[in-house]
Amino acid sequence: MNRLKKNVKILIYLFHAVLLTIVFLPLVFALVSSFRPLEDLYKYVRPLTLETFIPKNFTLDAYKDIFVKYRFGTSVMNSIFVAGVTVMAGVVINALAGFAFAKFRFPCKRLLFGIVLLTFMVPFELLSINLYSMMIDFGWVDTFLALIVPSVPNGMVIFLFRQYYLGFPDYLLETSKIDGLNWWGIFWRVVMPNSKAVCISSGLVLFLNQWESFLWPVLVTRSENMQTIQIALNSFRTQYTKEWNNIFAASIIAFLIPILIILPLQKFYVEGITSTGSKE
Amino acid sequence: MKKLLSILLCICLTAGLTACRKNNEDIQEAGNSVELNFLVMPDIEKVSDVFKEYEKKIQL
Amino acid sequence: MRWKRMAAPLLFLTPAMLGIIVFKMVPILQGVIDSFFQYSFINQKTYFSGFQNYIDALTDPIFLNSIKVTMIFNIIVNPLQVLISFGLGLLLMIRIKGQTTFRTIHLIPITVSFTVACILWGVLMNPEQGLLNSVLNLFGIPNQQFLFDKAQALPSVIGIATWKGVGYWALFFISGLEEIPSQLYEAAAIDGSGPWNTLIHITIPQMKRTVLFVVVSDTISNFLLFVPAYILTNGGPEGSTDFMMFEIFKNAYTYSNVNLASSMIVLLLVIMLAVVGIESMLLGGRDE
Amino acid sequence: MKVNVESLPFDKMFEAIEVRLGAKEDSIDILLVDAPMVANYTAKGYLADLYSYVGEKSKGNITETSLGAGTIDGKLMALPLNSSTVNLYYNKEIFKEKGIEVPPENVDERWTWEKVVDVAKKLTYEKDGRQIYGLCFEQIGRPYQLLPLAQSLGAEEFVNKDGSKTEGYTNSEEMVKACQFYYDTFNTWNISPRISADDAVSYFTGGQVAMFIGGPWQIPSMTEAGMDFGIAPHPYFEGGEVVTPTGSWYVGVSNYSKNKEEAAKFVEFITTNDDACQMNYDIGKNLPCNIHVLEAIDNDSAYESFPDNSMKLAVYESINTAKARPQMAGYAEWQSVMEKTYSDIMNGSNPKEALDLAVAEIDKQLEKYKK
Repeated sequence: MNRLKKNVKILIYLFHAVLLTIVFLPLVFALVSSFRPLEDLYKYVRPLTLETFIPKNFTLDAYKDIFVKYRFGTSVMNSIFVAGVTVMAGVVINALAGFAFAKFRFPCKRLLFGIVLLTFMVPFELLSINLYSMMIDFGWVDTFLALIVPSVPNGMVIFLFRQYYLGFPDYLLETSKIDGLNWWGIFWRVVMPNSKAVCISSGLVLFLNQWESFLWPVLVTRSENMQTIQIALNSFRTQYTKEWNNIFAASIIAFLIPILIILPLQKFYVEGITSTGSKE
Repeated sequence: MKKLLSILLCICLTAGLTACRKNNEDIQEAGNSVELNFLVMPDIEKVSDVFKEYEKKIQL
Repeated sequence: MRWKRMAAPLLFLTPAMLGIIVFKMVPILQGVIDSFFQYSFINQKTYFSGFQNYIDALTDPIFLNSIKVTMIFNIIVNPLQVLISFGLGLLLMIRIKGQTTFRTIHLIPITVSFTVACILWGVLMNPEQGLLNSVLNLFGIPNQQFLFDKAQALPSVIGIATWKGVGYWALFFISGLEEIPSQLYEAAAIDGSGPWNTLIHITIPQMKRTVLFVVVSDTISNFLLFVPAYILTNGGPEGSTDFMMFEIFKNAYTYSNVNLASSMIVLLLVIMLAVVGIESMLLGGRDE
Repeated sequence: MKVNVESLPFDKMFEAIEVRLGAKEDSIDILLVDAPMVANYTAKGYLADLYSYVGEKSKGNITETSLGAGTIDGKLMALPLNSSTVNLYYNKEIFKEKGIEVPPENVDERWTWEKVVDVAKKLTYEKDGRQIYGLCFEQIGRPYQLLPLAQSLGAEEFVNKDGSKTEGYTNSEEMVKACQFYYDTFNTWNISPRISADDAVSYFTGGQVAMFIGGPWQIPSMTEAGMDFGIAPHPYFEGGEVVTPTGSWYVGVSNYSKNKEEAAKFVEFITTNDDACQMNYDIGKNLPCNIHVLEAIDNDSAYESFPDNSMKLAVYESINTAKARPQMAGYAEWQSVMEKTYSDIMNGSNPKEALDLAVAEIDKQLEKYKK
């Protein structure tokens, strides 16, 4: 596989180059347009010149505008806070359930796991109508509770943990049981410290689900200071015009933050995710 | 693991606190004066000074 | 002492399962129940209406069109995405300089939310002065209408969904490929089989379970596509991108007809599970 | 007493009302109601009857037509915040460059649509890589802007008497002719850009459009862009009636509000009190419904100078040529389907077929109001 002939190697690099331009085309255009005043947005697009990709009158108005005028900073903080708490609470609660499904024997286990699989299959959008009226009855609308609590229990993450714990060595559990630890102690002292990879990957799944959610925050947030990032992104407009440069500036920030989190943890993320695929 | 646990605890605490603070903020404020929520769009928001006028007028 | 043995599982399970039951099962069951009722605007009362909602939905030409659009979309996009991400996975397996950077770059679309992807591609695909048209002009292709043209709207949405999804599914294929024992390849090399039939006889059979998982998960997410219609096309020229999920959202929130929307949700679920069932039969069936 | 203002973008606000009031939530006390939606929200039980809270004197302060549009079956459901009109704005530089005389400002020499199209064809050309268009509507695809085309051709009603059937009305012969005109501007004569309503005004202020059919609320963005622009009356069809869009935003009290009394008093103040209306006009520059403010504009010399003289034209249009959009229980569904139909026609669908499809879908949606 590695002694490739010269022209095959060139072909592969060419192929990679094409794929990279496709991936980067929208992102670069957004980055460049976020440094341009609104009127220049479409000015340099046709004909395609170098100017299309290098902003002529470079301004930071867009970034200043969104953080000062639209208080975009609060939306970013809201999203980070909501995603952070969801990850923390989600990892612990779903890990416990995953471990129980992997290691314990208890009545109607297949039924409960069937429910977990069903909710893993039935996506969020399908139950948002009734869940929304439930939030009204609980009185949680326009509070962090509505944004966080319903998305903490997650079928897929329980499934991820179960997959991982199926392969967890039993002798480790036996030895700590002999040392007199009860299950709770075993879980915290023995199991969790050794499941760093799956915790990180399911943490990233929870983070991304929460970070990218759009329909649910639209329903349950009311006041401006409760807005999450995806909603703020869509609200930079008056009745008559869309402020595209602000939208681009916010989009850049909206996808930079998850990248900065995923890239360093890329190995764990890939490992954790793909374990669901192969070892089913 | 202790570290992870403690971070988690304080995060959940702050979440609970902000949620309660927000709720009782509304309760105690509604206690003394009526609060009206007006749903508008940006172009009508421009004339919100007119709404302030009314607040002053009522206080008199 | 039976209680002692039950304490641990109970303690471990309750938080998550309680959450799943309350926040997932209850709304699903409520939705199914809602779909058998109707609300009368005249006397402001809700009354049992049997399968009337389902009959209304299945006789509504707009909803039938949205089923057709969703099915066409899935029949094209699922195999297309699986093939491309499988090809991308193979490409990223070839050990060349910069292989890891290429792999990382293909992670980026995963972190770009669907909302942002639609907003950006929407501007790029602007027929009047989008960047995409000026790129096409370089190759002499005249301006295309993309989302504004009845025939091109759905392919454009397929393009956006593929741009966003392919990197994610390629991850699964890469990990599956990495787990194929290398002896198989060495044996094939000794027999002198070329790269093509190595692919057919060794790589693909080994990957059956990963392919099944990717196809099923991809189908589920593609059935629930909602953001492109909501942000970009509003159902597209002449309903050409009017996905079922968008039709459900419109009925629930614009026409405030929650009962009809609930019956549509149940229909969507039934169709989706049927398609997923067929896929697992087709792909899973040939297990040894 | 404190008024919290929650601001949402245009279409998100419509959605929030459907979502929250549909779920009988009390987080909204006062809401903006688009003129033709008054009947729709009343049918869905979203609005409280203001009759017992609003005094006779206050009701006397506002014009007859605007008060009427807020009353459904004798119940006062909403009060008008301001009215609106639409004019023809034109880019003087483009006209000068092509040496064509500009549209006259006087209402008696109002241009017909046929004349506008003829001029627009001459003003559609490519200029250093950018396409200049002769004509562009501001609210592309929205009934507020496009119904007057059919009304100018003689269309009277868009729905039957009890608001339950649009067959034969919304796809009437005049409506098909008007939509054929709308179709031609994009597909046959290619004098209008195929863009969304959100981008329309930035096209005009960016110097890419010669004639712009829009509202006076856009004047601030034109002056900000430093444009050399003029104003002329809204066109009409040759031999047809002169009809301009009207009706703007009403204010209503939510039926689920916990403090209806205070909310109604607040609505009464901002919509009928003379000083409040004057202040609202000074800031927002929207056409007022308050009679005293309208009279002040008429005889106040400050409104002679450009661009404020557009307000005189606005007052004239609102009294003589304005025609409101149809009042019916299912207006939300009607508008949503019509917006989709107009956008399909812009993208090339045959007007007659598109309208027949629209009528079928609307009538199916209207059934739920009869059960």
